[in-house]
Amino acid sequence: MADVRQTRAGAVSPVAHASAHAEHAHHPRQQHHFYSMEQQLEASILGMWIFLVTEIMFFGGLFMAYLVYRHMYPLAWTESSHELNVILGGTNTAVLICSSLTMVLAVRSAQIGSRKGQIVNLILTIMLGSTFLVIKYFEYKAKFEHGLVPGPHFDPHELLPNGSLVPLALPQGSQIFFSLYFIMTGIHALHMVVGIGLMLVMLVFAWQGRFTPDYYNPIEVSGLYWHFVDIVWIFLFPLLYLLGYHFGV
Amino acid sequence: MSSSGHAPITPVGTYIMVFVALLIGTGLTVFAASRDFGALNTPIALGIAVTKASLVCLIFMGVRYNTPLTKVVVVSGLLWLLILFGLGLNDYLTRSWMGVPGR
Amino acid sequence: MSSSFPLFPPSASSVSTEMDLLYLFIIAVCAFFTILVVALVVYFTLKYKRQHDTDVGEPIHGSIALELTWTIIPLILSLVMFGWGASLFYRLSRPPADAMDVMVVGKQWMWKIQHPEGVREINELHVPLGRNVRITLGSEDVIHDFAIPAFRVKMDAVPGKFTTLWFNATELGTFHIYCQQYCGTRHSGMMGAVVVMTPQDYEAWLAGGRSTGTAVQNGERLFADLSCITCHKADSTGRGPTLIGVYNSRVTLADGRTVVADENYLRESIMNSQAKVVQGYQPIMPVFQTQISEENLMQLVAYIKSLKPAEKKQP
Amino acid sequence: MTQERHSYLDEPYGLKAWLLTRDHKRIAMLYLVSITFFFMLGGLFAAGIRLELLTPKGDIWTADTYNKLFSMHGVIMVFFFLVPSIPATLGNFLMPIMCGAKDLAFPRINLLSWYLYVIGGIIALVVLAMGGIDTGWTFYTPYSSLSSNTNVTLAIVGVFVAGFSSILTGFNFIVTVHRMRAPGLTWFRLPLFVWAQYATSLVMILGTPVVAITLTLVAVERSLHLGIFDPKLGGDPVLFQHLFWFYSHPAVYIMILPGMGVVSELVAAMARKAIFGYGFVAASSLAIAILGFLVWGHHLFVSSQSVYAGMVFSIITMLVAVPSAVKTFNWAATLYKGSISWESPTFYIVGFMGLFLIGGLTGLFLATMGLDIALHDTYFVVAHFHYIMVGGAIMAFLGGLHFWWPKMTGRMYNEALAKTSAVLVFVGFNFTFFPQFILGYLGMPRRYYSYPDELQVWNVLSSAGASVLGLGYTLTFCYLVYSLFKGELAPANPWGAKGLEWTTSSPPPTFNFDTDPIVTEPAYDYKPHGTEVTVG
Repeated sequence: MADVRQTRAGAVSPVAHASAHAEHAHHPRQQHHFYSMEQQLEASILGMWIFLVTEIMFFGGLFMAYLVYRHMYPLAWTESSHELNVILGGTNTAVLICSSLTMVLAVRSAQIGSRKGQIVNLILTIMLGSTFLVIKYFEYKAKFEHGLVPGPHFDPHELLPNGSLVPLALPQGSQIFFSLYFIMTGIHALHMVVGIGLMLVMLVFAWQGRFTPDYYNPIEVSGLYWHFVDIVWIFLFPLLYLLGYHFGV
Repeated sequence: MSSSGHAPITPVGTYIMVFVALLIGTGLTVFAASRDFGALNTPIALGIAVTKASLVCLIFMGVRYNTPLTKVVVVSGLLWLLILFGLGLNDYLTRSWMGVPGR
Repeated sequence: MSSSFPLFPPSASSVSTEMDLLYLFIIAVCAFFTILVVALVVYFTLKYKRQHDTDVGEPIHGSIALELTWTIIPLILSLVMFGWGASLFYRLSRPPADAMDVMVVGKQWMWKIQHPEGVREINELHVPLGRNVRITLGSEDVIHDFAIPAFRVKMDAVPGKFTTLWFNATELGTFHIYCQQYCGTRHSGMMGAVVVMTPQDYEAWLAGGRSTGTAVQNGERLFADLSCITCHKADSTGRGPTLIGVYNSRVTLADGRTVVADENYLRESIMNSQAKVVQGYQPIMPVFQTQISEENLMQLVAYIKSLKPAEKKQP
Repeated sequence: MTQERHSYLDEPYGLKAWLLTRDHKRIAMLYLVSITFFFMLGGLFAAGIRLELLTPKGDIWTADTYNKLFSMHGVIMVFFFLVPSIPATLGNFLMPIMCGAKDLAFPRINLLSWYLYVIGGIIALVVLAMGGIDTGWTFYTPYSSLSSNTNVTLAIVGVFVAGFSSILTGFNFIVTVHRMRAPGLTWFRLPLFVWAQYATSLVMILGTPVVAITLTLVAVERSLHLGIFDPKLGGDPVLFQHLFWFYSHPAVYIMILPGMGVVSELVAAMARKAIFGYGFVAASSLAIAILGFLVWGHHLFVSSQSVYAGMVFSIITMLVAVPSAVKTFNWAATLYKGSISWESPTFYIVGFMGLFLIGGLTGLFLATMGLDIALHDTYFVVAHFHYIMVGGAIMAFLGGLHFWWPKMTGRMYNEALAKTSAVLVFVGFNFTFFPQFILGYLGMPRRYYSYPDELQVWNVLSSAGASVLGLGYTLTFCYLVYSLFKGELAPANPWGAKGLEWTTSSPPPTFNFDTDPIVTEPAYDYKPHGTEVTVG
């Protein structure tokens, strides 16, 4: 049996072999299993986009829940939305847009080989990201103070212009709104934390002068992630904060 | 698609223009929310958000310069989101048609 | 069903036979294809057994005609199944108008059953032969599922809403009720029995049971006890809309949408009064979410459903 | 011939080199060991279930223990065995080789995915040690979120982490297929296993995140009271079912599509013949993956979903039957005028075809809305998905394991025992699960701890079959492990099969090929009678 198999071995060979790539001089940052730097770059960008698609679906489940309950409880949605702070939310939107700008500028600095540009822009991005989280903290704090956290202690209060807290009657379904508010913005904030961590790593790499016009995959790919997190907020802001929001009402 | 795989270097001016457009978009959303357009409130807000997101996606994230494959990936991500929403709402929006509870 | 190797449950309702026919039809189609393919595979394997170690198969790469054949035939057959199945499902989803209303509430781990005449029972359901019976299902805790295999009917009891099923028993006897949706420790303890009786026996059974008033009467009492009546008056002078004739009518909500006031709308309006407020009224009604049991809720809805415009008397 | 060659198995040497490896082949072996462990654990729970159901009365376990047994059986078998089974072992091993690449696109992420799987698995074991969960693998709300008092939150964390590992595997495969193919290896020269894995990976990356967030919502509702499914707050428990099945129905295709890919490879190799209708088989994989996302609502026909939504889901479900039928007919047609070897992989594919046919066709019963009223949540459903996931997926997995075992380990197993165990598994499987179809129409509900007396006869038959099935699996395990140490050394191409993996040594060297391959011909290009025999 074994003998028969031995003679069969390699009897059919669908390939011709080539050893063309052995002559190439490898870039020091090229990993062994890639044929070329181009292949490596394309693989990492495609990889990040596919990862972002999973992120879209991850948030997609939440948006689905949002849609269903908004359809069920339109009144609760507008009235609860009114309790969110548009000024802080809007400021945060602007902060994130600024951070997206500094992010692209950091990537662009890598493309043109400016180490200083990378460092400055990455630091700005990290600072803006942190600003977002600080503002978010104050928003959450206010929600806790106003009893807007769902659960056994849900006890909505409203802050009047004179500074006093008065009880507030919110329609049924508003607990679901606030649950979704906390989960959606919470998971978004978690992504911001991850993003800031990523930017710190990029800052170290940039400091070490790792990125050259030939090789800047990590910073480019991290940038894609950062912009994605920004895009999620671009949708969260109008969908959560701006329902039934009217100046002076 | 250039053979190097790298996007051509975009001028800073383009980035600044997109940035300004995004800020204007944000202002516009808040402004639009302060006026009552009835049933159009949500479409207007979403329209602005989609425009802003597309700007970020195409320019900041460089999809404009990317391979067709990347574009397919982005579009299929959105398509699957629509499948989730569409077939899910297919239940919720037709629940009252039958006039029989729970059907 | 005394066979020691039973294949079918008792056939005891008006849809059992059709359900069995549909089942047998699909079995026939599937058996045909299973036998066809398995026979071919076994035949080919025997016939074309490798003779020499260096043999290879003949270079056949495909046939568009064959591909189309085995694309289109399964498509047509499956669409036939869909059509028949959807039609049966649709009919099983629409209770006949003349059906008697039985209320069933699932609770960990028992079925609480209430007849329209007010007689209550637990885990046992007595029904008359040959009458359409409509069951309104509710749940006090988690999802249960009310299933009677002999009648070929089944429906989830979902907390927070009402669901419905109906049947018409055609055989006398006692049949199983199962809970078919996993609901915790004693899920299998939610077995019950449905007893089909002749209409005369059923009346006698009802008369022997202890009734605390019909569902509508109980609902009316609750309507007064919970002070619903102070706002929802017979005319439109109350602080809440009048409920006479509201059932199955179109109501316009505060935000301009219109909904049909079906059982689930009435239910929601009692439990979560501010979710869908009728246009022209203030959202001042208290929330009864934690105060009304599932059974009382069913009685209240039964009462509101019974409020018909008194046109015939007035003229 | 091969024993003097350097292979991925023995260099670099040592435990540390294995645990920090970035070689896809070693990671595949690590996965193989870990999923085998979880398979045995899950099998143990299954034995506990079948033992209890021998008698109508609840007598061996308490009701709570029984509920935990089937819940842990489901969670472990689905999330820790079936989902990673073929993709993470055979897929991990073969995808780069079949693409003519040295490794997957992201070797470190591949290793990370194994570690995530192990962490998820350890969390599942901790949950088990703390008493297990009793929600069933489906985690239906509000039972899971408000009623159960077991460690549901921790179990969800475990499933979440394992899900992440599955996303990483899928994402790695997609990038590999797009960006790592050898020169000349066009899309339509790819082996069908690669097509099937590609389709599977799409499902993994598009579906898994949704179940991850859904289960997170349950965990958050349990621990932080941020309830969105709680009916008392106005939440809709049925929304959970929508979101859950958006992943968990396509997840069935995560389990069966790779099996279909394996069978395509095996049919071609064992018949030494090009797959009949290559294009149709490849396209049907993608069609199944895509249509699989449009049908989840057929799990909700009696869950108070709207009738009209049910009809939409029902008709699309019927459409899924078509690509599955196309595949089956094409496999059968491939055998026509083949040169069919009677070695053990053939036994497994013939078994697979029988079981998969029954499993797939019984899906039609459940997709037919009217009939689903009678069958929903009965043992018919249990039998149906076991025919697909055990009869189909595990049969294909074992067939693939036997087929590629010489390549993966460099050893041959005992052929006679392999055939015996294929027959044992086939017979045992049918005895276990066919009676459950009948029990289902008789109305026996799923997850019942005790049942009416008249249903006993079929349950006894089922439990008896399960013992044969268990024997079959045990036998397979024994001779495969034995072969690792005492098996005959395998030649590079023991089956005389086509495909890049058979052109390299058994087991392959660390970077798969000694020289980078260039592909010049389509897959399964078997030339008749010695026209292209070059002695190697």
